[in-house]
Amino acid sequence: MNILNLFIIVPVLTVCGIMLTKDLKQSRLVSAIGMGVQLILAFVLVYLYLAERGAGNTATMLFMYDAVWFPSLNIHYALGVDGISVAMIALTGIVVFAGIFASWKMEFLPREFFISLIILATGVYGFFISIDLFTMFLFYELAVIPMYILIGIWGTGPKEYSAMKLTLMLMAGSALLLVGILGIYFFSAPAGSPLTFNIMEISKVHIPIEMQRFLFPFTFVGFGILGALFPFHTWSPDGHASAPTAVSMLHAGVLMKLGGYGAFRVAIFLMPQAAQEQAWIFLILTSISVVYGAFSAIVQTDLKYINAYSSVSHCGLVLFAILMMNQTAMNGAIIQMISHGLMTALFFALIGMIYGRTHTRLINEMGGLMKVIPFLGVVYVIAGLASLGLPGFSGFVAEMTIFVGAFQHVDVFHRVVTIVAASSIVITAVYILRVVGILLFGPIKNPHFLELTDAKWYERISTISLVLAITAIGTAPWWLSNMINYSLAPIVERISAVQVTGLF
Amino acid sequence: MADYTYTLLIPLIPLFVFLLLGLTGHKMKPLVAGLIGSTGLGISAILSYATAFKYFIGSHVAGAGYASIKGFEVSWLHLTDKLTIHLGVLIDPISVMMLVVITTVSLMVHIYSIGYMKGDPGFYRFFSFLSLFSFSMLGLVLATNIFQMYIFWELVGVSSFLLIGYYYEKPSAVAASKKAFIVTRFADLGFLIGILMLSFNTGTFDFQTLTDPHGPAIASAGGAAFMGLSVLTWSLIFIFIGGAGKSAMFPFHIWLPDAMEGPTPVSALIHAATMVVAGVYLVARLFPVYALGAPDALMVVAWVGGFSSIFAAVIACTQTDIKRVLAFSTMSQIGYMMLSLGVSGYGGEEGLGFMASNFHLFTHAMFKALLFLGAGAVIHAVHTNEIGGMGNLRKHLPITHITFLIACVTIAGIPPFSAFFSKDEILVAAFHSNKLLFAIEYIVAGLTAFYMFRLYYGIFWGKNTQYHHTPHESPLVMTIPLMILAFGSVFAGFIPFHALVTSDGLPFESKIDWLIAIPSVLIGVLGIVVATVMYKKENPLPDKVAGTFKHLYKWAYHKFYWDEIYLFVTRKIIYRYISEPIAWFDRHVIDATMNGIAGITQYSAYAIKGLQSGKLQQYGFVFVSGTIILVLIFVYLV
Amino acid sequence: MLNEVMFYLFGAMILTFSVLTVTTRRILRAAVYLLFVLISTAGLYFSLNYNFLAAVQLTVYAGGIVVLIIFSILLTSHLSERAVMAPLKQSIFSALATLAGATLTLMTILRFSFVPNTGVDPQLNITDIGNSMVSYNRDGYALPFEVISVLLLAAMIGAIVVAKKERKLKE
Amino acid sequence: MIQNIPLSYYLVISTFMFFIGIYGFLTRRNLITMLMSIELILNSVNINFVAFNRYLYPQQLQGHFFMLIVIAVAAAEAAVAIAIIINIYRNFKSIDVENVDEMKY
Repeated sequence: MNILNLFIIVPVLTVCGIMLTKDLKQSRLVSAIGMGVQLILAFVLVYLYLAERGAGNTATMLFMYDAVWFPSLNIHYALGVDGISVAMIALTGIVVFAGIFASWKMEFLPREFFISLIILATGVYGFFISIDLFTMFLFYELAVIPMYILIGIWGTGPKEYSAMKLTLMLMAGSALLLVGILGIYFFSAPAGSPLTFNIMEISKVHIPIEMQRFLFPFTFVGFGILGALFPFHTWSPDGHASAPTAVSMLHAGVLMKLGGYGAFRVAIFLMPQAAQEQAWIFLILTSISVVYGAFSAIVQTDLKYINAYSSVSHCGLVLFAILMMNQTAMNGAIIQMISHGLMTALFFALIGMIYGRTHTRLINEMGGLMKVIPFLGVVYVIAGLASLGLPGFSGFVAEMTIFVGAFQHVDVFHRVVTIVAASSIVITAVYILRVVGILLFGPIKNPHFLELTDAKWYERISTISLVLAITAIGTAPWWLSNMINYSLAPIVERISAVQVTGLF
Repeated sequence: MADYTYTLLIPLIPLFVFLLLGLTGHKMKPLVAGLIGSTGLGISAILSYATAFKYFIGSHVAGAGYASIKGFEVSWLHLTDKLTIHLGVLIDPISVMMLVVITTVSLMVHIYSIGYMKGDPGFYRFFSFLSLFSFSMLGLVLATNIFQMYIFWELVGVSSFLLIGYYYEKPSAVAASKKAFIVTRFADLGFLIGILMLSFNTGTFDFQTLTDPHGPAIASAGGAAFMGLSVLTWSLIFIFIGGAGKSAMFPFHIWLPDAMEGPTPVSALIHAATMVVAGVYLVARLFPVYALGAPDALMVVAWVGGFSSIFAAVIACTQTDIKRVLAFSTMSQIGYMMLSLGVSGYGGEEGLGFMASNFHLFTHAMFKALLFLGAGAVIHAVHTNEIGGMGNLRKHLPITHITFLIACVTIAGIPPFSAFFSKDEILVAAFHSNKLLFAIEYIVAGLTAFYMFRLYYGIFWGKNTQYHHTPHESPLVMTIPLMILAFGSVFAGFIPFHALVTSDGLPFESKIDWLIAIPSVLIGVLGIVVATVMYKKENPLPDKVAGTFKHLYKWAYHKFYWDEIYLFVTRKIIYRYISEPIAWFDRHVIDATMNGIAGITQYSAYAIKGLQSGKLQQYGFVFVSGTIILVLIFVYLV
Repeated sequence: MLNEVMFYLFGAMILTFSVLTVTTRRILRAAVYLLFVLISTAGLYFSLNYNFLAAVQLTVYAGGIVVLIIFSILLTSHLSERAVMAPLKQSIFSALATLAGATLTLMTILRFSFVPNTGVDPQLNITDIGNSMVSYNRDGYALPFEVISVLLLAAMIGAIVVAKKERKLKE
Repeated sequence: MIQNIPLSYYLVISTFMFFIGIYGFLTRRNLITMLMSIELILNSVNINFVAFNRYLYPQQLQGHFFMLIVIAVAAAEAAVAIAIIINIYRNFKSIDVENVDEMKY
């Protein structure tokens, strides 16, 4: 039994289990157990992976599994992981686990909620473990579609509008992506050999440069929409603001990473020449994303909007770093994905918990919460500090790796965009401290807040697991970084093997 | 070479204390928490003294100079082939000196706080933050490479943020903490860019490699030029921006006076003795690079330092909040140190300024911490910061009075108190380098003596103020640290710094240049005399003087309107003219475009749906005509 | 000769009454004209020597469907009612489309010369038709017969269900 | 016998009948008359089947059975259609096709 199959089987079993349950108590228990098992599996996978590497296994992809499921188009259910996907799977495990606990009190249609949530998680897991483009795309869709239901039914505010907007924009991304993937499929096979969707097979050949020029923007923008690439990011604030807590967590924490991961694994890895040529366009867009998101976050008044814009900024940094296309920056991008996934999930969890108590998300109506809900307050401050890149937390490691990597380019253009992107650390500090200052500190504005109670046990599990992960990466980054670096090396080698004289 | 691995414990013990108090402190009795904090720091202090003794005396071979030793180092994060972030401890003269300064002041502040913070509901929180700060600061000075320094630099910033905002229910404290963090963060961006440039060009973060006079950093001095300055110079200027931010140099000084919103022991520890001199330490740490590789950058340091010192001194003369006076005094004194570094050369006698700067840093830590703790005792007694609410306290607070007086005399540079020696060295260094800066420092020396004695008279002499309840002397737990620091202030000047802390590790001979020292003492005395005349008894003279220099007074009182400029930039420009338009743009242009696309789709859908009228005969007609046309096309035309 | 006369007669009747069916303003008359059309068609079948078909045409169409239609007319309209005619524009466009279609079809038909199979003049009797209708051999039509019977059953049930008055929900 | 009358004559008649039926379908407003138009159309098709059978394949029976099936379908269709019409009449108090356009969009 290949361990990777379990990542699909366990959620499916969990979904079946939830179907048999009757009420909230049972379904959340089943979900928690299922996702707990999944989390343990993720850690087992990390362990097994490191053990394999330690034993000297140098294959690019480990734990390969391959089964044909649509022979006439040569579509395979092909699985395999390298250090990058292992890291992303661990991230997913933690976030989903925390998400289940964050929705512990989901009174309205609990079974359906947990089922949708876990289907979403299945899609994400499947995306990270598959190495067949078509299967990857299938899981990608599987992850995106439940979002519509989750926001449309369990959301707040203008939920139908937001759900529709989010789904439509992401579907538009999928459409672009499909063009890209099919293009890769048809133009990647050398004459005489059968067409294939397998990434590892495709990476052995070179797609003709003309096709790359055409397909790269489709693929990159397709994934970029999910990664909140400027100017295709506007689904993110509305979607996040309307989504229920766990969905925001999963969406910002994990789903947006599909964009970054895909852009990296498919767009850049398979089409390096075009990537080198066109990188400058997207570098400009992403550096705008970074600064623009941060500036927008400064003036927002809704906690979720602030965080959504902050996600735009941080995810912009991910794509920015990927486009720098050297080992260090890409390593930083992966760490940033994980780090942002954890931090933003923590943020959304906290916002959900605070909202559940105060019944408002407008910061102007709140104040002095530190006094009444010290646990949540402290965790919020920790999340904030992590988000603005304080050493000891994961954000710092990620950002510094990115900036050092980005600075390895000697030309003026790259220097300028790097400095522009780096300036976001100041702006981030501004909006984070603004929120913390208004929300937690100062006098209590509403006497009704005096009766609030601090975090319950399940909320503590949810937040503490995330804080631990953030701190673990922040204080001991080397194992993660080395794991990623090992797998990055062949990819970067492939990318830098083609030196194209781009515009810059 | 001696083994210094154990120095690792010096920062780690406060870290452990921080975690212990942070996680379990709320279940402890306050006093226990305070004792745990103080004990932890005490152990660190003892280890620091032991290290200092071992380094300077114990294992030192006479005449060989002081080497820099890596006591411990691990690889933390691998970045590129060349660049790897390490964590470790670096033992060399300045780091050992800083260890002593930090642990001493921190220990005093810990003990003092047990009395000062008594009864505060967040007692354990206060001590855990103090420990966090101590950890970060110790980690900063022990950093083996510039990136480790940056890591702890940020941690120091956040501990400062937490401690300034300690009274988080007070909006002014929250605002001040935010301001401090963001202003220093902005400067840190410069620091980061500087690090990136420096490390990219030299291929290393490591201080030992960087400061090696024959190493790659200094060798790259001649590199490519941008606006007439070499890359190395630019990177060092950027790094200095970071240092200037932390050290509250002009124009990043605005956070420092506001930071006085924090509890007074915090001001003493962070905003007087340790964190604010981090900038000085940073420049000192990279001094060989500055001196040998980029003299232009060093000139920037000197001028920023010099300007800040006189700028702050002028403002200090007009402030009425005693902590703010001390804050500007701190800024002024740090300006001295910066200037001293800026005018220094490398090696031997040339490096006098370097030695003087560190010497002054050392003595300043003692007397400024003393001043702040004394001010804290005063505030503790009268519950106000305003000089107007005080007066004639010398009988109520005898110990505080004496120690405060000692500190004031010290800062005024009167022999044989410690600052006389350190300040004299600075003046000598400046005299040999740049006469204009030298003149500025003379003026600043006079102003310093003046405003310190203005403060002193305002608190302990002057008018008879009626108090709600009679002020009483602080408990022993607060006065003992005062006395210890007073002792330090008096006698620290006799430490032979020129033999211990020098730019190249080799001792040199230095003696007091009386031609410079005597006028400086006279100027100090003059300042004291003027202050005595004006402030010892209540009289109309100060108002008259203020009236004479009305505009200057007003400008200085408003800190030359720098706060307002910053407010203008942040509130108006960044908030109103950048952020809000961007947010508006996002909602009304980008999002509207997306919604517009959706709208167009919907509109076309409505337009097309008109065809679907529900009129059966219309469908029939279209069907028939369509069939006819298709038949026509496929049977006859094709 | 007689055949020819009959053909032209029935052809003329079919066309005339067809036109009348779709143009008369009285709805009941339209039904009667339709009846005439159907009967004339049956006459055509007779002239083709297909007696069985003509009989079926008469019984099912003329006897069954037309009666059904007349019943429904009586149920839904008043006899004095004059049907509302379509607006002129609609009529003209419909006529144009119809004419175009007719022209096109006629052109197609007339351009093609059919070669009639003149060799045999079959004498069909009802037994043969009945046998092949229920036979399941190669030329048998048992399956279509079954299918059509099921369809009729379904239509019958469906018609009943649809036409049935809905029971009031609150009784 | 029948040879005197060409096959095309039957086809011409059925064509005219067919298009008259279509014209009726397109212009009559009364649902029942529209139904009758459809009967005309079906009937014209029947004529074609029968004529083709008689002229081209006289020894076979396909045309017969097609015609029978069409009649059956026509009967079924008429039954259902009239049921629907009656239902519509009940709901709209009219069987004018212009009024029955609720099913749009």
